[in-house]
Amino acid sequence: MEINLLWGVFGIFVLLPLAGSILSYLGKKFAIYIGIIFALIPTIMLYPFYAQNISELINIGVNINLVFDTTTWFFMLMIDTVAFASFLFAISCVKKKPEGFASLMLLSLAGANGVLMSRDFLSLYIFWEMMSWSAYLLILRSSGEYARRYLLFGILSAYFIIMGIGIFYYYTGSFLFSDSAGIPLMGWFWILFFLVVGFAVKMAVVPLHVWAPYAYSSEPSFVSFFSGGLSKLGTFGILMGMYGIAGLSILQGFGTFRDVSLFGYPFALLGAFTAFIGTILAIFQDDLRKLLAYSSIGQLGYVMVGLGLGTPLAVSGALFHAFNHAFFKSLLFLGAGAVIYRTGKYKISEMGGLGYRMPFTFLFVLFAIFALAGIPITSGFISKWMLYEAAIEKKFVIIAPLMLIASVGAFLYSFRILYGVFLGQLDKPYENIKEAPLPMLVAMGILMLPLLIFSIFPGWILEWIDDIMKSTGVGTIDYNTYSYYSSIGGANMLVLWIAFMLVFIVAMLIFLMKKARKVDQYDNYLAGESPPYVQLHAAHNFYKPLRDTWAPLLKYSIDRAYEKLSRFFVEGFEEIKKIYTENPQDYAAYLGIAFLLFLFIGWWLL
Amino acid sequence: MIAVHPVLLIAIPLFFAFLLPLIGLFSKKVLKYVVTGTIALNTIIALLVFREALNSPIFDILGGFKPPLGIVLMVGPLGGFIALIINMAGLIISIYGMEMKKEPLVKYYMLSLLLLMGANGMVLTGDLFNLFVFLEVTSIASYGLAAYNKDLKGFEGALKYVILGSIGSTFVLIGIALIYSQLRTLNMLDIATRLNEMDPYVKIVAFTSLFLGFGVEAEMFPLNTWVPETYDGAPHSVSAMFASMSAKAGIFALARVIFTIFAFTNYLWFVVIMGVLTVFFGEIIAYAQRDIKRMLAYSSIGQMGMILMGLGIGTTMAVEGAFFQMFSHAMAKALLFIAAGYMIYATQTEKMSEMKGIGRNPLIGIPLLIGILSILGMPPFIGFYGKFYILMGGFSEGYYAIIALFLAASLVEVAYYARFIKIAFEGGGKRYPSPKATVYIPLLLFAVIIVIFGVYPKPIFEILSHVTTFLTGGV
Amino acid sequence: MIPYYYLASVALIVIGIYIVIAKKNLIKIIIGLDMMDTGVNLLLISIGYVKGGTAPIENGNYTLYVDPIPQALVLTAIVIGVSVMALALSIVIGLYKNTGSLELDEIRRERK
Amino acid sequence: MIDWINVLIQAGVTALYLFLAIVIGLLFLGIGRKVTARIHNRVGPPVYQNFIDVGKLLAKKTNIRHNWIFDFAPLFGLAGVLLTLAYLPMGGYRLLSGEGDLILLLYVMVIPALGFALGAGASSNPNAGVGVMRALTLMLSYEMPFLLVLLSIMILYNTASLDVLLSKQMHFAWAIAMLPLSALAADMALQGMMMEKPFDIPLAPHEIASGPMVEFGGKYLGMLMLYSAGSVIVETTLFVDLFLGGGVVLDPATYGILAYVVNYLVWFLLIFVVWLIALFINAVFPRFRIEQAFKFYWKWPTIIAAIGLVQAYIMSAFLGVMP
Repeated sequence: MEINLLWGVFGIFVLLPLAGSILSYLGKKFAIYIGIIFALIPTIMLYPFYAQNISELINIGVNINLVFDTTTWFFMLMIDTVAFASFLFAISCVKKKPEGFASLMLLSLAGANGVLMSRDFLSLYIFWEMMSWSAYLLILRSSGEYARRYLLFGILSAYFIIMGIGIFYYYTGSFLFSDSAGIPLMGWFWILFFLVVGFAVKMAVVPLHVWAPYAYSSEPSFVSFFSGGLSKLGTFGILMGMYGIAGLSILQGFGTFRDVSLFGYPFALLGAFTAFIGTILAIFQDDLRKLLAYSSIGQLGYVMVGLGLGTPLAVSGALFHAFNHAFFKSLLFLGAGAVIYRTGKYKISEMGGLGYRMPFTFLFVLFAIFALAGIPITSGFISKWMLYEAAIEKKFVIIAPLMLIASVGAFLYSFRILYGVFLGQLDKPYENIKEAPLPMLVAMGILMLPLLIFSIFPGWILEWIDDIMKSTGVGTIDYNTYSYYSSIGGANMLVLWIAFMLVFIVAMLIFLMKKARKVDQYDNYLAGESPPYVQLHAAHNFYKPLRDTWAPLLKYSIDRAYEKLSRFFVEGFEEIKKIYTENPQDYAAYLGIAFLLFLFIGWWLL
Repeated sequence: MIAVHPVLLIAIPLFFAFLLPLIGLFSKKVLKYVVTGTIALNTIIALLVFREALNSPIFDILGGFKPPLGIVLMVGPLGGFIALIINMAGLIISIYGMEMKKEPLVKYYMLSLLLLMGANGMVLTGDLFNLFVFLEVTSIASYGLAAYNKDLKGFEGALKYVILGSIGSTFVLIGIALIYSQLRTLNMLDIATRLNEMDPYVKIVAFTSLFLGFGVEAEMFPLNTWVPETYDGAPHSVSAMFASMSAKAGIFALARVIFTIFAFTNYLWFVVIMGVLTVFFGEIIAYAQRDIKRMLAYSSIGQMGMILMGLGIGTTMAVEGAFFQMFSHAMAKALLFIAAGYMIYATQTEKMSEMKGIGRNPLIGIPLLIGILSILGMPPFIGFYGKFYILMGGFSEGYYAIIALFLAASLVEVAYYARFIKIAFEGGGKRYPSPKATVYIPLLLFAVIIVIFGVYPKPIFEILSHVTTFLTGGV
Repeated sequence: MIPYYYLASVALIVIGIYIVIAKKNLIKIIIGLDMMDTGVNLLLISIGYVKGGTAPIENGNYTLYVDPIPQALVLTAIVIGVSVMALALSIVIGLYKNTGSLELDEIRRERK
Repeated sequence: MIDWINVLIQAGVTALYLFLAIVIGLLFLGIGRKVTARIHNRVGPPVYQNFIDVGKLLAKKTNIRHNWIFDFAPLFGLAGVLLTLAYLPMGGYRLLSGEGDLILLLYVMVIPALGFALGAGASSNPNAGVGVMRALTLMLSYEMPFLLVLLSIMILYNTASLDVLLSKQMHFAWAIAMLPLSALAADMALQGMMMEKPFDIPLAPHEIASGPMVEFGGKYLGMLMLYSAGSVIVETTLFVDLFLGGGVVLDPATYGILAYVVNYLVWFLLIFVVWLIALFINAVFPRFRIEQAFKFYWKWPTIIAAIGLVQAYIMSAFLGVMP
């Protein structure tokens, strides 16, 4: 019975997308529709499987362990929903070889679900790599160079993970997470170090983030799944590594600093720096996709902080933030995709005024930006709140200000999107631009809902998170349906919403007292005197003054450091290449020398 | 009683190889079908032999002399497996070989059959001197094939191969002579049982000689210097054969030297170091290449180094990984060489930088991607299991630093393959002629094998469970 | 106590390798290879040598004869050596046709 | 079960407080104009001038709008500022401050600004865009020291709730006495927050024609004036609540209604003082450029605030001062 249930779950969440991937490749023109069906079924099937706890050891030569529990469920909820929305979005925008798109998307979805279900390193690694290379091929569809950068870092992460796995295997001789008894502390350190660093690459933690701005510049419908969905696997991996496999007692064994493990603290610090650097760099981007990419880096930095701190509040904040990020960042990428689809431009400064022509897109993006910036009428606020309070209640005076100032920076780049793309002057070429097609809007609408719902009822999601906290043994959090508390404060979302509604009605009443007449956009301070065509959209080089002040610091770039490093290596490779002189006599000499050397070593060994 | 004599695996290609000139007198067109048919027959026999060997090792005594004096073919499960791989790869490559146009075709087909026969013999034989003979047969066929294009590049490559190859075989012969001088026997199992009668110093010299001699064929650093130029100068199908047939035979011979004959356990770390050096230099220099075939050749060196590493680590897991890797590398690298052959034909250049958009044709692109992903060790392709098992085996022996070095080198491998994919799938290239059936059928066959056994590796692992006996000095 | 004929074979091998490494002329290099071969063959033969033994021809009159196996081996090795030499020389001919030279550095210069 | 009568009474009182706050804000704006004029040796408009202005603007017949996003500015501006006020304890009356803490307040404060920025952006006047850009840059500048100050207070008093903070200050000592350096930095930040000179860069009437405000007129401008009146109160009250104990001198628990009246008066006095200080600085300083403002804020106030933070950290973590 038990095993049947497990295979059922495995079939629905992993094998079904896999089958779908083959079917949709054969489906040619209808590939996307087939893809939607196969992405929808797992998403819907999540509902009956809530709070199931299925776990099975399977022997395929080595023991593997497939599990479906709340952690799996929670992560699947975001990844599958985001995948479904991305597919919906793709109906109208993926025209070039849709069968490749659909089958690869389903493949990476299957890989992602597989990662979430595995509680042993072997299946984890297999599914992880599957997800990784299908994502690589998806990026390859739009740019080989971006794909190359991604692949390098993707494999780097896989190799870090494999180092961790290997050391684990050395001590235990098993791949099961549960067989972790008897590993000495030093062993734990290296295992966790490699695992966390490996998974952190997926979360684009500075300084391993340089792939992200490029990878996130490919097809929008994929990128929303990538940034929203797949990057959460990094979160899952770190959660599993630090709290699922090792557990608090081992982390605390490294020594503690105000109840926070000395192992986790540096990673939390790194996360805070990531949040800061990602945000600052996002402010200065003019390419819409790059801006969102850097913002994604910054936001996942927050998640890293939470995971590193490891108090119940921090970890649940991290999970909640990951959840929010999945939805609002996918929504933003989809919004960006819709805008790019309509205008064909990537640069923020080349757009402008689209909000008047694409009102729904604008509203959805606006809501996502509210969530991103942490405006309290969205659930994005709550997760940020939890992370701040977690840092402040433990008096971390470096992490907390970095996070706080990064969130102020988030307003800056958010407004750059809002103003540059949707507000300001509508440029002539976009005079007759249409609203995004319906599937795109539906996709965005689906993604918006959780952000709204969980801002009023944070207790619902916190219940799931609390379940995860309990199962990983991190602790419990203090919450009820509408409100949530830390040791130093708390907030009630229902009161906020009611108060907001009331004051909004007041403002509305005052506003509606008088009617207003609508005038053309050129009827502004030039009083209609403007020549027939002037572009007066002030979005070019938007934060120039700020950029000027930051210039001495922006001079140092991690990207360039990597380029320098790679150039150094390539030059070194060219030098090493000279060993192969292409002269057979040298080669013969090598052979002779090798013989003598081997003999010498052999004798020395005797 | 033996149902199928393994000697057929050697006899059939030999017979048809010398029958070919006669057939060639009547019709040149039939030749290619004859060759493919021969290899297909061989493959079937290999399969039968392999099934037989799975139950119990086959000892086929030749010439009527009893071992240890007489020559014996001994086929264990692993030997049968490698023979099957070699024949299978040979079969698929021979389909690609059908499109060969350059005269003298008779000689090409003859030499390729001889190469197959030599490789088969190297894998199957149980006699040390016989091993040398088959090594030489393989080498001579290879020298001929390497220079088959009759251009400067081909001749230069062949010259290097000849020089290094004959020095290598000289070393092999020295090793054989030393062993014989001490033990008066050439049968491998016999040597293995009586090994401790040998003077330790002579043993070291003998081992070194054999190790180096087979190392030349197995592309071990620093003896692999001939590889890039020979692979580069040879016809494309021949490069594929080198990578998937003679190199595999060489590494299997090396494995038998290490495990069956000398049964080393305490000095294996030395093999690991040689392996990792091979990987390291192979991958790094591959990055610095501009020509596709050279890049593939160096990458082949890297892969062989990985196999060597797996052998050297010496745990069951790692050696299983090494054998799996032999299989996956034979398939994937043959695929890549055939694809490279098409690319060079279509673009009229070997420079990778001028192959823009060559992979955009799905008939080429998909097998190409599958091959490269398999080489990079991505699941669910066969390349994954070998790599993973070798690494895990290494970890369980505590070779952390070496594996870190290995992974760094692998990262370089990723870098250059990604660079190649980037160019191959870049938009805006010219329109290229679409591949002929003789090109895409082998590509797809290889790709299908790579995917099927990647998704369902269980049969292979069942075969590889015999590694345990192999490690303890069995067949 | 190492018999002197072992030394001779070692000397032959070393000289052969030296020629291969040092001489620039392709024919000389091949001669070097051949010398190595000869050295090894000598080694093999000398292993089978039994002092005072006669040729191992089976007519029943001898009790002391040299080990027949190395002789068989050497026969095979010589055949193989010859064919390798033939192929090597044909490759050299090919190189000569392509470049008009037998000197290794000139051929390599030609390449560039 | 919720006590609905109590809730309604509380809501009514809160509404009254909000109304009073807006009135006081308008009054303060008038006082500001007058005081500045006197310092400049001008006569200046009467103190009640702003009431007249707002009344006139709201009653105007002709109103001009650009599009629906343009309407966000007055709506979100006014609603947001009222919401913010509701979360600030005023004169010892907690309003909603028990239902949310400083972090919430910090983010609620953004709602009106963001709404305003959206409306301004939608006006398609480039000056508005430049103005908003400057405002946001200025925000990034002053938030650095201000956040450090907030953090020092939260760490020292070990609470993030303004309500708790007020009672702790009442029973222990005002934060200005505990953390004088932080108070100094906070006042510097306040100047930027209120966009008074030398930090009135976003408005800069002579450069960019009042920046974000440029396109608004009629009821739009009227509501925005209400918004700015409210935000004056928000900002001064925030400072008073943080450092001056919110003006709470008598404990309402013991003195009842008298305490509320006295506290309200003290609070009024205190915010007036804070406002006057800002006015004086405003009257005598020229305007920074935005780069200068950024550099200034990330240099001196940040250093001072950081020293304050270190002080708070040492007091709380090592000396064990636990208010």
